[in-house]
Amino acid sequence: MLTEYVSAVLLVAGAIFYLAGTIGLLRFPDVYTRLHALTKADNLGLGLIVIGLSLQASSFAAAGKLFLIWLLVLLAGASVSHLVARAALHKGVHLWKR
Amino acid sequence: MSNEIYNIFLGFVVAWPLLLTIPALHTRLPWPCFWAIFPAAVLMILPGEAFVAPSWFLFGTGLGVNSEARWILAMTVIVWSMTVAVVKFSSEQTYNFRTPFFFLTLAGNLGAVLATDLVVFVCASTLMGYSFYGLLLQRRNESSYQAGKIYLIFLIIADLTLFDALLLAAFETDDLRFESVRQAMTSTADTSITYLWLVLIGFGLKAGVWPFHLWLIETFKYSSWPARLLLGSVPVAVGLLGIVRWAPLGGATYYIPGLIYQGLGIVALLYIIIRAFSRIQITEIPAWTIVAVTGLCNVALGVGLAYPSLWHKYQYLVYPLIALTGVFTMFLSYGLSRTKDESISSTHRSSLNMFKAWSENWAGLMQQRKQNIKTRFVLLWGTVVLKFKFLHCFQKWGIAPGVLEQQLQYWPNAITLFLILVIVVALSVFL
Amino acid sequence: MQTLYFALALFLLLNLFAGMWRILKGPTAADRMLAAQLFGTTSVGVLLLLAQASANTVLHDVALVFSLLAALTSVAFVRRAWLSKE
Amino acid sequence: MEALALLQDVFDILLGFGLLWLAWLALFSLDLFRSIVSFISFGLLMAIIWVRLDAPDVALAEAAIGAGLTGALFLAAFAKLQPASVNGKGSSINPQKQSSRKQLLRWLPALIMLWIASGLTIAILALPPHATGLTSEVTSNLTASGVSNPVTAVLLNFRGYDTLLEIVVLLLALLAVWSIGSSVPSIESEPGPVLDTLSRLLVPILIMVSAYLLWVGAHAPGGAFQAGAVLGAAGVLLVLSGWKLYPGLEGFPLRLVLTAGSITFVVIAILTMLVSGTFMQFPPAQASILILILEMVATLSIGVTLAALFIGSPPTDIKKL
Amino acid sequence: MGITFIDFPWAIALILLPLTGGLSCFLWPSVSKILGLVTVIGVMLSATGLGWLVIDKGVYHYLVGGWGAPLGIELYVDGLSLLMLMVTALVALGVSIYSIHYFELSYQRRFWPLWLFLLTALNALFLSADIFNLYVTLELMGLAAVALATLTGSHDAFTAAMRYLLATLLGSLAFLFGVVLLYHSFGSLDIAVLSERFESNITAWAAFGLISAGLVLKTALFPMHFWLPPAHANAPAPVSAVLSALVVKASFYILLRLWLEIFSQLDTDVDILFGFLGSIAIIWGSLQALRQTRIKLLVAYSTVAQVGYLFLAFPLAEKVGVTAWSAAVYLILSHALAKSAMFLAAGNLLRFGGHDRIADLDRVAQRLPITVAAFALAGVSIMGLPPSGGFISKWLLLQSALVQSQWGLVGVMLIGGVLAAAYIFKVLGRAFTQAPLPHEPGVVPATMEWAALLLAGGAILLGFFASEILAIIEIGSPFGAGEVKL
Amino acid sequence: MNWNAWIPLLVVASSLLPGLIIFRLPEERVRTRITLNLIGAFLKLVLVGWMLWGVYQGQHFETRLALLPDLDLVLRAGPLSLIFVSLSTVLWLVTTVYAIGYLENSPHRSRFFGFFSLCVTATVGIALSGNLITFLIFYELLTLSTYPLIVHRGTEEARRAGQTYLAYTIFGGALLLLATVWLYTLTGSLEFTPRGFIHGLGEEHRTALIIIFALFITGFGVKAALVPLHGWLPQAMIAPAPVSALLHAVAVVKAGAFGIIRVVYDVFGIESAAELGVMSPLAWLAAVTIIYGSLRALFQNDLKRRLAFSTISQVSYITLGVAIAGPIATIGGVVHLVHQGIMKITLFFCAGNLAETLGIHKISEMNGVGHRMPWTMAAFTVGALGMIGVPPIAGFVSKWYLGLGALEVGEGWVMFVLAGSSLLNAAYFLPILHRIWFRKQTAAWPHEHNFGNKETAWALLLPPVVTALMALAAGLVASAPFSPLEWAQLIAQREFYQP
Amino acid sequence: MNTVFLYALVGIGLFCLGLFALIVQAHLLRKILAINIMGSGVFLILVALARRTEGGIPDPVPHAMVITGIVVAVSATALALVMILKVTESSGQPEFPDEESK
Repeated sequence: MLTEYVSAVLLVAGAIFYLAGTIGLLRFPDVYTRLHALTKADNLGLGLIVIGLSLQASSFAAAGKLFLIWLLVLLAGASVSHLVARAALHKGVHLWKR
Repeated sequence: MSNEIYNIFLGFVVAWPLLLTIPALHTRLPWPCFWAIFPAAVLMILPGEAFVAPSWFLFGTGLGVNSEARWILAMTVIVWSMTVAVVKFSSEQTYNFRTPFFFLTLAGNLGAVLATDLVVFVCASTLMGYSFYGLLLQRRNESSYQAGKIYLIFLIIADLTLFDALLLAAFETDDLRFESVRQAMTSTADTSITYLWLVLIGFGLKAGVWPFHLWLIETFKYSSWPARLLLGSVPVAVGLLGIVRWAPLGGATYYIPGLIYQGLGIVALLYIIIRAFSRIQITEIPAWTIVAVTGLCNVALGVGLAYPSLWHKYQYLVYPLIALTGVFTMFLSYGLSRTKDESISSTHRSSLNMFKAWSENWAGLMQQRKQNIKTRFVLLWGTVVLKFKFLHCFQKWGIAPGVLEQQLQYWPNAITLFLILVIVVALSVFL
Repeated sequence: MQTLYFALALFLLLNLFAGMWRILKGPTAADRMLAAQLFGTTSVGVLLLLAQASANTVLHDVALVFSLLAALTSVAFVRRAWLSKE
Repeated sequence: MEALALLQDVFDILLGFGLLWLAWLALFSLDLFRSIVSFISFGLLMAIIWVRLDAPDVALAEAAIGAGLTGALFLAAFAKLQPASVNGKGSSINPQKQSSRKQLLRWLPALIMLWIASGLTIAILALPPHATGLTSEVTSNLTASGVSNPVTAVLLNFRGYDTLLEIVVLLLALLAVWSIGSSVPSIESEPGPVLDTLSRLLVPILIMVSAYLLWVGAHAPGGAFQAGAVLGAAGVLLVLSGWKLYPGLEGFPLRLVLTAGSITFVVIAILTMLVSGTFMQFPPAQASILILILEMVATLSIGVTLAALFIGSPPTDIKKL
Repeated sequence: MGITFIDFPWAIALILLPLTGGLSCFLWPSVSKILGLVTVIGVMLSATGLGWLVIDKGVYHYLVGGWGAPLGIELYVDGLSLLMLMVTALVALGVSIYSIHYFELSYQRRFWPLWLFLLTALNALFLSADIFNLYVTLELMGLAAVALATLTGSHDAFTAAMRYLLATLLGSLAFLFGVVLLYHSFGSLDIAVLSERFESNITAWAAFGLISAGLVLKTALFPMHFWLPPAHANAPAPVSAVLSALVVKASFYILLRLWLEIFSQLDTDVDILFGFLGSIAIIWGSLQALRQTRIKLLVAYSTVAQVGYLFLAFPLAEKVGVTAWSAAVYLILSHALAKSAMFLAAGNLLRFGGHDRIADLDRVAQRLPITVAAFALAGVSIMGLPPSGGFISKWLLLQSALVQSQWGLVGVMLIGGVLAAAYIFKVLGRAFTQAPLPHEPGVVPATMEWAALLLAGGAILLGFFASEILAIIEIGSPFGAGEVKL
Repeated sequence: MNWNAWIPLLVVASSLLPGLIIFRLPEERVRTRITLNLIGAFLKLVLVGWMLWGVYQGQHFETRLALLPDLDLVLRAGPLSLIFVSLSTVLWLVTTVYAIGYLENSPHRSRFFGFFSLCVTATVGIALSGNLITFLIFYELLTLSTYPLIVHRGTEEARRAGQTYLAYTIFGGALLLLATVWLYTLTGSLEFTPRGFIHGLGEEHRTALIIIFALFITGFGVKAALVPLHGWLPQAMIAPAPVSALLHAVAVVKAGAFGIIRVVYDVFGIESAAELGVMSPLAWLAAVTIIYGSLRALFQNDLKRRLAFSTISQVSYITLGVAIAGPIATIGGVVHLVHQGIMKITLFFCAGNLAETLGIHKISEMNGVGHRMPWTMAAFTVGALGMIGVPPIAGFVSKWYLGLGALEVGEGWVMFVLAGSSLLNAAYFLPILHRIWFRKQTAAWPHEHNFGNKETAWALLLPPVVTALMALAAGLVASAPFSPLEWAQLIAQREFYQP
Repeated sequence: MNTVFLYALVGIGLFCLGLFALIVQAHLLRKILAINIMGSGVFLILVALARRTEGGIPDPVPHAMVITGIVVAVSATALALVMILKVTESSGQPEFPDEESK
């Protein structure tokens, strides 16, 4: 029962991080800052959800798969962020200045 | 002489000049001329009657010679021999080049004389008529051509008329020999009147009976003199012979036609007298004489038609009369034709011109008229289009399919149509 | 509990649609691509929640493929679409 | 449970409308790039919908092909289109032209479309709410098919003939693409260390996942297509990271790999015909192993074909012929 | 195994042979020409074998995978499909012989695999008795056709092929939608099962609409023909031949098959619509053909017109089903042979003159007598003049129209025939004229000339074997039994 | 065993096979080509002679091949067939000889002779066909095989003439097809039967039958050049002379006329057709054509065009004879089929000789040509006079029977038509004769070829002379056994008198 | 079972939306997108309706059909994209030339 609650809390937290990422994506002024927001959703949002779900996983393997997904998303997210940022710089997208 | 050989000889008389035509086509020798007449002359003096009618020939018709025909045959031989002699011994060698026509005319003439039935008569007289055209034109100048043309037109009309008469006869009887036709015609009154008129007009045209004499005068004036010698016998005498042979004389009473024919003959005589006193030229005299003679013959024939009994009484005179006419006119022509007079009176010129305008230019006139109509139509359309501008689109309708097709190629249009199809399919299912 | 999963999935979905505004807005292609990236990540989340809700672990495989291929389009974008002159 | 049902319904409705909205964006955005991104998102959403519809096999295929590969294809094409347009108008259609286009041409199709939509709606709604289709037939024959995943059974056994043709379609598309040949060279630059690392890490994983999907396909969602798509994704990733096929392999070996799926299919089909007398009739005992062999080779072929399709231009070996 | 000659699975061979051939050509491009020829000859033999089998034993069923109707896929051969297969094989043979010398080496390698896959698709399509399988074959056929249509590599060809691709994809999708609706209404994909379970309801109607529309689009019935003329005119000659002769017919075949087997139970007036559109297609296509200045476009528009004739059978079949349908099938056969011959001949002319402008044909009648003969003979069939296959079909069509006093259709057929003569002789007339300055002609290999003549001769010969062929059509009575005797 | 069943087919094949072989002969193999042509022609002659003899003795010659399930391809030799077959066979032989001479050293001879043979094949097929569908097949084949001959010269003008020809004939063919199919749907039979096969149809089909008849007449009328449909014929004069000769005398126009004969006699039957009330319109149409064609001919300066319009006029005599619907008129119509053929081919040969030897195409250039080419022109004269109907040439016999036939059934107006037409014929032929024989040569011949001391080549001279003699003979010995007239009488007897 | 019909209707929506775009959009890439979306619509209907089974397990045959369909679609798309490039290359516009001229 406790696991359920913990997991629920984690899931909700994850969802909130997603929300944060989305708000960031919408509100932040330029590509680079938006990248930052995006990673919040990738890393923490999905991370928390994965943890929350793995608490309820039926087997170790299933949980492992969940983590694998998370790792992959992390990897992809990080690399893509880097690539996009590099490409943006390369193309001369200006940094946001207040 | 056995009958067989006699019969064959009969055919040979006609065929011989025809056969001679073939060598004459290339060579221009006058030599066979006498030889061409020779069999006919022999036939003339051979006694007895002959008759030949091979079943395969034409419609099973034939030739024959009897005492009546012998008169005419004699005339023919005489006239032709005279002509040949004149041609042969004249110094004017230019006349010799028409030998084929000479032979053909001769053959036709002989055929017509020896014919025992309508078909052979028609065949032979047509052959004679057309080839005589060749003899008429020996002078080869424009006036002779004109005259020849008039002759030809009369000839054609005459032939057509006779053709119709022939058909009428054939319609009435299967046997087209002169005797049976005459009998058949006397028995059917209404056809026979038509037939009679056709015959009278047809041969009237051929023989130059007044009022169909125009061609006779013209051709006589403009043809060469050997042809003039033949004129009296070839078309005229044969034409008269035709009337005698064809017309149902001595059968039924044709009172009114007979009366008319007599009248015509008298009018002809009167007319010629008036002409003779007015402005006739010396070269035309034989021609007018021929017309006068035919007029006389007409009176006689008219009498015969109106009073069959009279005809029966004097019928034996007819053939010698015709023969005499031919010979007489020949001599007349011969005597007068040595005077060379080419001049043409002004009245004749004008009448000739009128004829020319009618006979030759009408085709041209038609053509011109057609052109006019065409131009007018184009102009009319032009004005209409100018008046109503919207008609322009009709002139451009030809490009419409192209534009439409372009529209169809346009993707949105095409697919929209496609969808409409879907809807229509579905709708038609619903309805 | 299932209700919670669904509610969260719904929430994430709404989130996702909100993120779509960035796709609409741009202004650069990179921004749109980032939104798509978020879209992918969020979808993974949604899928995982749905898997949990329907107790169907097969969906993890779907999520796995999602996460693997999410990178692919971005890489394609960076390497192809965005390198060309605009 | 009321709330749950309500939530589910809301979720479905939201998904549906989101999908429509994305489709609208993809089709009618003024910016072409936005359209493509919307389309990629559309694919992702579509996959979720497949999940909602209890079609995980389809979801897998959609995720791999619809969302991943198709998106990459569009992006690459989009990129190549830019230099190809002579007047450099760029991605978007000139809005002026759009507005100048006759209005009729817009609203008439729209009306028609409404009509069709309503007609089809009526037609769909008229369907009975319950229908079993071929479920019972599939289930009852499942044991004889050699696999326990019904979708795989249908794909490779019951309707294996379709699948054979479909692999040929894929190969044919590649042949066509090669035949047409793309003369626009894709712009390549140094991949950079991060991408390099990414591909080094990701490609093996992708291959492993592909193998996993292939294996799992026999009894659970997955199978040759999904596996092949993932493998293809690996190939695409390799291509994107600047990796090139060893020139010696570009000729016959490559073609052999490309055709291997079809060839194996044909060979096995003929073998089955020789054994059982009927074309593609797998003997139940050997069915599973045969299907596995088939799937393995097909996966390889599909993967390579998809990657080749992404590259677009024929290998030099073909090109120079 | 005890497989005798007659028991040999010819139907399977018809699918596998070209498939394997295509794969082999792709694997060993340097010998693709030989491989291709061998394959096509094999296909020809298989078609003959199948024909023998079917004529001998009647309708042929084959359960692929041994599963049978609702679950698996069935192959089904009756007279109708048999004839389609045979004519496909024949046209394929002609086209293949022609292609040996038509393509340059690099194009040979592209052409053969695509062509053999197209042949696979066609054979599979005619053999199939499963609507989803039909969809797959349709797609296979469509993609192969589009790919082949681009082989000339010209700008026009690509634009045309693009349009063609979109049209064919759209058509397939509409068809698929119909398949979906049918499946979900009646729970089967097999045509025979469907026809048993079919009942007229709103979903069936929608399916019918979608399927008809999709197939009509693919068959290029007016006004859906927009894609056809440019695509067929800009493709290489052998490809144009196949496209016009077979590919267009394949979709019509499906339409016919489904109409007869399934949708005959719907009470519709669509047949009248089809007849109407077909009539317009005849007139429109012929007029357009008459307007063209290029031979290949002319021939392509002629296909538009001829497709119109096919659709005339729909309204006519109401009372005299068998006659009208036989006429349509006969027209398919004769048109396939004639039109392919015509395109091949046009290809020869193009190669000879370096262009295909009709006005500058420069005495080809003398230089390429065989080609012109092929064109003329094919033209005879297209015009529907005796003695040719076209004549027989026109005869039957007219007969069925007259029996029902369908005067409008009668008029259209006659006008169509006259217009066809007009456009064909527009070309032939020019073939005899001489340009003032003869140019340097291209060399046309004899095989190319004779291939065209072979096909054209086939079209003419069809006119002499009508009773035999009509008997074959009746095998399995695809048009339903019981016919009002004329 | 039964050879008689194969002879009609052999007759057809005897020109088809040489034709097909000739197509593939190289241009320079003149000798082979000539041999092939002549062998074919003689073989056909022998076979036709055999059939003539056989039919005379009451044998049956019939080839029957299956075409459609209920329709056969039937070739059958009856009296009517034979009269046309004999005509085309004899004239083919003559024309072949002529064409060999005419086309000497001209290009594309293989093609020419190939199509020439096909053309004759088609004509013979038309003549022998025993039912409507066979007729239709050969009829269209004729259209197709004549086209290359018309455009043979390859000039733009020729092409246009060819297009016109096709526009007309294809249109006509379409109507024929319609009529045939329609008739088939009504009667279920297409077999030519003496006195027709439509008796059984009830009164309700009356309108349909009238329309069918009109369609048939329109369809055949195109080739027979009935008046509003004659436009192609003068244009087709652009073809080489042997082609024009064949076109006018034997093949095309005759096919049309023969079609009308067939339809009236063997499809509808005289009685049924008369009951339908379609005969007098047909007769009027023919009459109008006769007069119109003659009138148009008057205006032509081009010799071949004048002859063409003459053909328009003359061929309608055949139609007229049929339409008068009496036994005697039938004889006239049928016999004119042959007579017109012989005479017209003579005229065209002569026109060809003029063109080939002296380069003369216009009538205005013909002054005095009779001295340069007496034999040719003699033949021409015979032909022309025959056309006018001058006795005793063949044309006279036809007109004779036509006129009699008209009188027999009380259609007196026909006499005027005949007379008018003869007059017009004379009006356009006699000036030509006048020019040839009596005018002096006014200018040098446009394009003279030298043939030594001969007027022209033997191969060119012989055919017209032979046909002219034939025309003469046909008239002179009209009542001989096996003459055209005798055959025509046989046909009329079969149509009218036999039970 | 409202979900079934909901998604089926969404499928219809997609189909029609795609069709509409196919008509009105000139850009070839959009036409291809439209075809893809139409295809998705049809697949959606196919799969959605497959869930009408009572036992809970959806009908697997449509799933297999959709997978086949997806592969066909991706093949067609790849081909179409290459062809767009070719068309654009030669005409300078990723549109049909005649529509360009409008």
